[in-house]
Amino acid sequence: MENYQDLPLDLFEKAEVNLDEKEHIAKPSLTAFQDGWIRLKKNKAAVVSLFILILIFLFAVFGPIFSSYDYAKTDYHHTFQLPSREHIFGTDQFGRDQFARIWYGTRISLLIAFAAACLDIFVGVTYGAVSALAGGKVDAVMQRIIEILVGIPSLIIIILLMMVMPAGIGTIIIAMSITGWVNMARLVRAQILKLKSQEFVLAARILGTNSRKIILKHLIPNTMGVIVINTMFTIPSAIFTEAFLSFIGIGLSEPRASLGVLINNGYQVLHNFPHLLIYPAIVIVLIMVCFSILGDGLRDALDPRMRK
Amino acid sequence: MGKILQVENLHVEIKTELGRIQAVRGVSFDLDKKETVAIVGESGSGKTITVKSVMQLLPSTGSITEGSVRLEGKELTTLSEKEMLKIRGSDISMIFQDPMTSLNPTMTIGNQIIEVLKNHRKDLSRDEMKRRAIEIIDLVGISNPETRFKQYPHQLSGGMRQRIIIAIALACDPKVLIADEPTTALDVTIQAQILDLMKELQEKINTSIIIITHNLGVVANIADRVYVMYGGKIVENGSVEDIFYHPQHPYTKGLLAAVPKLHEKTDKLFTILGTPPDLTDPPKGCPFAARCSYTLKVCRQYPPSFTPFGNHHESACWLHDPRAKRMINEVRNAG
Amino acid sequence: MKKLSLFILIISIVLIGLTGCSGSKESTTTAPATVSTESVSEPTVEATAETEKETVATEENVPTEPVTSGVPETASGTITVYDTNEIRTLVQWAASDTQSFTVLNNVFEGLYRLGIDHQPEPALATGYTVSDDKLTYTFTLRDGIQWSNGTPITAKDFVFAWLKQMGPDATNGYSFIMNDYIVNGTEYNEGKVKAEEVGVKAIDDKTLEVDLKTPTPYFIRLTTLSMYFPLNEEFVTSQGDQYGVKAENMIYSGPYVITSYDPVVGTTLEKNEKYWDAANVAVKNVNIKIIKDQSAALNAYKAGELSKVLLSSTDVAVYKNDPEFHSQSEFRTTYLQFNTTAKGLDNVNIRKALGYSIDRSILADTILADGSAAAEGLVSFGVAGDGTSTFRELNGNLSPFDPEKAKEYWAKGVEELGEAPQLTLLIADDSVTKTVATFVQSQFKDNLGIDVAIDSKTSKARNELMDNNNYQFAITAWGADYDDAMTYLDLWTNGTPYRGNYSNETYNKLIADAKKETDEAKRLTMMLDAEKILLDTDAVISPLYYRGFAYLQKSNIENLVTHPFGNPIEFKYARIK
Amino acid sequence: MPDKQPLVSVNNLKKYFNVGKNLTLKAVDDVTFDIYPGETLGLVGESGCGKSTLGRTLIRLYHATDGEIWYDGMNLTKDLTSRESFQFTRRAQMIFQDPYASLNQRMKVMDIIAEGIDAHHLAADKKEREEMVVELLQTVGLQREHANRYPHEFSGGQRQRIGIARALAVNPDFVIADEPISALDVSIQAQIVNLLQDLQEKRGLTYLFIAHDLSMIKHISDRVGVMYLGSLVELTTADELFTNSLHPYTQALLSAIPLADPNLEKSRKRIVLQGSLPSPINLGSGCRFASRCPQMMEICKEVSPELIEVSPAHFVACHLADR
Amino acid sequence: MGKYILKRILYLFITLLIIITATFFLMKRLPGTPFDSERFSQMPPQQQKQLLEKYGLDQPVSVQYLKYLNNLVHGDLGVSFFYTGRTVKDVIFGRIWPSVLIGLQAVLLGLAVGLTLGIIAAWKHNSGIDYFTMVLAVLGVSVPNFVVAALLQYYVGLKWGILPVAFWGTWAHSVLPSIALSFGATAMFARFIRTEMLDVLEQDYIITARAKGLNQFQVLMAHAVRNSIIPVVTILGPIVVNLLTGSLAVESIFSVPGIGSLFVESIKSNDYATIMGLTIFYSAFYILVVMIVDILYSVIDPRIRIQGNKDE
Repeated sequence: MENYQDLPLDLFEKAEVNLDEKEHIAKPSLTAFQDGWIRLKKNKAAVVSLFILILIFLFAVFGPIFSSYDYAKTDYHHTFQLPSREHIFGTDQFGRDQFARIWYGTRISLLIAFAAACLDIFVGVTYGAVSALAGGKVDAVMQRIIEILVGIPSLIIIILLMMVMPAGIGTIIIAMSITGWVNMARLVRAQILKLKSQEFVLAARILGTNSRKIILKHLIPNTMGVIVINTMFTIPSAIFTEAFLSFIGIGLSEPRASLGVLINNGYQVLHNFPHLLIYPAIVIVLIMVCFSILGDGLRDALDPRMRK
Repeated sequence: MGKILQVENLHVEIKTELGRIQAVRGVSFDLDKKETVAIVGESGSGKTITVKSVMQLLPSTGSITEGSVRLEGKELTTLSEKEMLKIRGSDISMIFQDPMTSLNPTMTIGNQIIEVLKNHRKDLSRDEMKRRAIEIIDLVGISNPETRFKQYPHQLSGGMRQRIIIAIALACDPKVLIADEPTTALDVTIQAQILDLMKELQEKINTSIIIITHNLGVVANIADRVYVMYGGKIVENGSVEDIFYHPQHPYTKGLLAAVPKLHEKTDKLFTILGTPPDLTDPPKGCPFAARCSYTLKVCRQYPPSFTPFGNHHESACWLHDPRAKRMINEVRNAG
Repeated sequence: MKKLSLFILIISIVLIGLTGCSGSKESTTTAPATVSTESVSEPTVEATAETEKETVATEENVPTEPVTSGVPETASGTITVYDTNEIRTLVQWAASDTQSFTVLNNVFEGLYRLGIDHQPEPALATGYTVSDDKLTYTFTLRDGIQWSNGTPITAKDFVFAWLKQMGPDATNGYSFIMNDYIVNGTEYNEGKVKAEEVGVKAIDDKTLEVDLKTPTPYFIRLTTLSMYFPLNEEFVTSQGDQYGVKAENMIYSGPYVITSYDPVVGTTLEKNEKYWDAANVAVKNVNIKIIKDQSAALNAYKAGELSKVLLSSTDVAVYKNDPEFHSQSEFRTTYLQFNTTAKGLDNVNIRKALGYSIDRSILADTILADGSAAAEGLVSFGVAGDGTSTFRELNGNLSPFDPEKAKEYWAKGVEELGEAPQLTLLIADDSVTKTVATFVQSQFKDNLGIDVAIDSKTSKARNELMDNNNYQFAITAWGADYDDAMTYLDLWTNGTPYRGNYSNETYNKLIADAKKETDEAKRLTMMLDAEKILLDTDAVISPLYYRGFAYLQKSNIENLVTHPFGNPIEFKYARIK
Repeated sequence: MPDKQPLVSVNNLKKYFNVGKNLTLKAVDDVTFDIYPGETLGLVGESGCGKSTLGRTLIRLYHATDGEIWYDGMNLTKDLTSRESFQFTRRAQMIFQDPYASLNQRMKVMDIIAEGIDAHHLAADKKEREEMVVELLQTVGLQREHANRYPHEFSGGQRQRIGIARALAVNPDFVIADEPISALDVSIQAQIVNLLQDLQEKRGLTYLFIAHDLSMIKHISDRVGVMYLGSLVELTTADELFTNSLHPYTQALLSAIPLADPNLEKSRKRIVLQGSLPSPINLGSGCRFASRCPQMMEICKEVSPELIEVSPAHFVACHLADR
Repeated sequence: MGKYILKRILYLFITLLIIITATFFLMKRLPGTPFDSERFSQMPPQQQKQLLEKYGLDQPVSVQYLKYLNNLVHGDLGVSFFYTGRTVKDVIFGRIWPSVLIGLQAVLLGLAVGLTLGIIAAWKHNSGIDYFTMVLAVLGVSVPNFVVAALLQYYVGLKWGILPVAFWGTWAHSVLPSIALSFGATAMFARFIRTEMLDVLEQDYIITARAKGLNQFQVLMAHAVRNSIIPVVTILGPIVVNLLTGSLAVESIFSVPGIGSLFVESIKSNDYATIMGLTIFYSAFYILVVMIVDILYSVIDPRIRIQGNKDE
């Protein structure tokens, strides 16, 4: 310990006390999302995933433009080319540039996934919110309906629908959304039910805030986290389902490609030309891994429990 | 000797996302045989971390950076985990704040008691353990111990669960019982029962108790000596009478003044303005300086050392320094 | 009456490949030319591709003396082949798929059986006599023939089985294969006459008499088919609806008996010691596995678990020079069927433009690359012509690739129509057809600059759309029943939506006259002219390729015969070196 | 005080919850009391005694099962028109227990406090709104700079003050403080209590102060009601209650509070209650306290005692007092 | 409890009825007939009629539906169109065992590997094995199982020749499909239990247990594992159903004659009876397993077990 005997006497004068200082908050002000973003940034894996996803997204949008080959352009003199300088990912059975096809396929897969996710959000959030807000018998009936829907093995319905409806992207999206929204609806309902009895919502009611404002200002903003996180898991699962449908042969028709179609085609020639399976597989795995890690990261970042 | 537990200059750090929290910053205290010592402080003052350090039960993010903990002269901080296992639950026991979460919900009451016995009383047979467990359940004042033995925690009320937790803690007649806010989560009437039970059992088992609480009433009820903690440091300690009737530290005084008295008419409560310090970046000087009504310039720069006030009563405040006399006079004039 | 199904059956066989032959492409021109009888059955498209692959393998190289005398001391060894589809049934009046036929042919036997050279040879019958009007056949059964449980095989067993096939119980859709020929067959099926009045009678245990409606020179060939196999009434009746469900619910008349049967796993066969010609059956055990995945099959072949495996086009490139490599092409034409009443395709110039725009050699050599050949006309290579030249040689290439002409015709067609038509190609969703469609689509794009959509449907859905005249053009395929161009050409005479609603009086007259014509040369000229009208003048169809297949077979197996038609694969003659 | 007109008058109020088939949780059962303008009525009881439910029923968050609540001549238990109930939201406000859950994390303090201002259109423009908020902030001891921050940046005591500012924004007459200090540290509790007292003086507020901490209740309240298992067992002035309590439960409760005075603690005698609180579901007839009452009589098991005025302004529901 | 089960069973039937109805009418919209199209359309009309009558397909769909329901009530699922002459029951039961075998093996493998990894990962939080488990978990849910299956087949089966790949036969044939199938489940279990464990390890009763002087292992086994495993039961239901009812892709890659592939086949061949039979089987199995898991959960977890009679 220091020797305090030598401290100058003037230190023993009363200090200036600014009362306001006692209430001062030193940290910079942050919104919930800013705060979440800062947390997310600390999660390196999630940031890398986000970066890769953006990269994949850019490639999906612009990749085919940069490629000097059209995804559907055949070249029967250069079929089954191994990866080379001309064709970075090689060519397929029809001499089509696999690089162009993979990014085109990624675009289609992402399109399907995003569309399915949007449908899920739209239907699921509406359903869940209505159910939670209406409460009582309406809620009970809506919950019974969900219970029954959950009991239906979705693959059965998807496959049947795919067979009955005309082939195409729209059909795939509708088929996948037919049961996909249930999870979202459940999560949103649970969240809103929880929020409904939270003290800040009660306070708003007591203050005479009308229902519309309560929904817009209190309920929805506080449900966003759940919606965003769930969407992060819906998108990869939609990509997965699409790939699966294509793999069992009821997906898109040629020359359209999705990652699933490419994987299926690649699988047929796996023995001799593994690159035709491996590249699209890598892309799909990357997308899934990144969404999964990003979803986890977002959950950690946005979870109110983590905030203090 | 006589001291059963001695903690000296304990420093504990906890790593968090927001940085390292210097939760405990040079805490020293001791405990006599059959004595009850209370550590009083607000949330975040470091009292729980202090006793968890004694048990070597810090979370994985926490570590003792300095200081010593001695149980009957034996240094605990350097013990291996294996040796520590023998001490926990046997020489030192601990009970926690929330009886609703402190018991394993999927294990019967009986098995949770027997578990301790199995670890520390290897001489007992299975039947003896069971008999002993039932005996302990009975001891903590729960009726139908045989039935309770087979029940799960959720089948008991909060008060009963806290009794069970005490039963577990006392199953091996520990030398030291550490009780971390044992009554905070309980209703007033139950709180009184638990406090009485603890005192009663202390008599029977001859154990020493460290009780952590922010409730001054509980302190007054059960403690022999009191340590007041603020901002990771002990600011004052002394016998319960000294602390309640002759408090020296402004924080202790403020705390006592902030509590309404049941038998006195107070017009306005004394308030301590502001909020406790952020221990990721602890103040250089006295931790209380920012909220103290008598802050001196020195308070903000140098930590005060203890000034003794008679028998085992000391307080760490610059106001006790002779050089602060002018200030004290000012205070007297004001008060 | 349309009796297409024999075709399916025959096709199935043809496309299996001719294991007996060496596998060069050239040999295919002669190999299947075995059916010279005139079948009245009408060929139709074959939509379920990929269902008829069978292969053979051996696990061990158990040396067996090459059999020349046909008297091996003991049968030994195992042959393992695979099917790409389930063996759906073993009940012969319910069986309609190649997988079932394969098994039935090897565990049963009819009056006649196809030999190594694919010609009918006496089997349970020792021979037959035919009346002067060629309408009554009398078969004499072999002495001492018996079922695998020891019961003698008698003429009554044939009568029972045939009546079953002719009657309402038959669910395989093959009743026509008897009813069209045998007196009162159709009437019996419709319940108008009693069993006694049907033209099949057991004179005694050893003699079977059959009365035909018209002279049918290929009738003997029909008796090798599984529908004509005998069944023991007493046994079949005693089993009730359990007959054919399990191996132990059956008795057998053929060279093998079934030891286990699981529709999805496969069957195992063991030599039938009660078989009259058991002495000539050299391979003791036969396994027929179900492997749906081509690469899995190749894996198994390489692992020695199969010794014959079909190759995909990418595999061909790798194994082309392997000594175990063989390939063949078949009497089977895959073509574009235009719907002549569909909007846009009702214009002949548009149809011609589409036909001229396809480079079929790329399709055959680069895309399929499995022994298939670029089509030059409807009638495939090797089908008989005038005796010295084949039909194809005589009529030349009627579907040439000419992008310039294609563009000309397209421009002309568009001008006539007033606008470029939006086209959709209807296909079945199997992978080969998809590949072909993708190729055709890219050719249209490259050579005509048009985007054609592909609508891929299950084969059922595709057929329904075609039957309902609900398509523009489609990829279909069809294979020969017998070695004569007529088997192809008389299809487009009935004007059904399935055949593109094609009706041309000149064409119909040519075909009708050819059927009556007795002068071979005149008849041939008529048929040559008809094909030209069909392909060139009217462009109702546009042939794409003649299917072939490539396979690997372990070199120690010989005489594993696959017939060009009838019941596809024959284990009876197989030998393991 | 009794000669004044009560601001709030609660008559035989009941609030039951259905918790399952044939299971009724009688959270509030036949409670009668008045609250006079400008006074603080303390409501005390152990957890689960229905005091919070009572508060929420008063502020119309719950619909009363039976009984009446009169507020300044307005019957709140009748179906109010939407206009009436909207107007009521300006007159009565609530302060909540959990300083973390009572503020919307996604809103800035400015908007949280202005919620009532917005709902009732009390500010003419944005500037006025801002000024009102800042004034409110200063009223509760916070500053202008705090308006643009989010709740999670504040400590528990600060948040509680924001909650108070929010309630004050609509300038209510009556404030229900539902355990406003129980989640706070001792040194912070005093801040809030003093603030509430100041506000009462300055604005003439009427409080219903709900708490389980008897000493704090005594400090802040003019009169105190003691609840046990959904019913009011004793109601009198704070001083009377602590010097002359009549109900055995009140007595036990008083004797159980640990006092911050070691000598007193060591000398005083406790009335120890047996067992713990019974479940409030499907209670039988008779006094609810009978099972734990040290002075239980036969009648207690049969008849539920009425709340009667045994001496001026001293109400007790106990057969012992009913002579 | 009994009442609860009864209620669940009632729901089961309602759900089933809805599924049956939806599937039935949806299925009837599949193009074509269940008979081989070419042969059927070439049959003489009289024979077509015979065939349609034989299977009752000549009647209006609503009548067929009611008849089907009636037969169903009597336990009759009808006769397969594709496997001529076989009852749907036979067909399904003929294909169920391969699916169940690989499914069960996959579940067990997933549980064994997943739980072990997850527990160790949580125990050694932030250690190498934790990171390894997390990587595996992310990959497991990210790599489509048909890609796993294809690669396993290619490398393990073909390149290294360790296990047979081609057809269904001995137990050895079930190993690779089981592994391919278990990959996702393993990851899910590992991830789930790890999260649960980390959560449980933060609980007060864990500190209580440590304060008793229990060593790490005892704390882990007696307190942490048990409390973390209970919630695993909740995700077990859907996983078990998915695995036991087979994965189409894995089944087709490894030529497993399971009911996953049967389902697609039956749809493609318009095998009405089999489609219905399988749908009912799938759904009933699914709902039943979920129900059993729910009940199991309440049996395992003492907190829920008592709920029923807590208020008496």
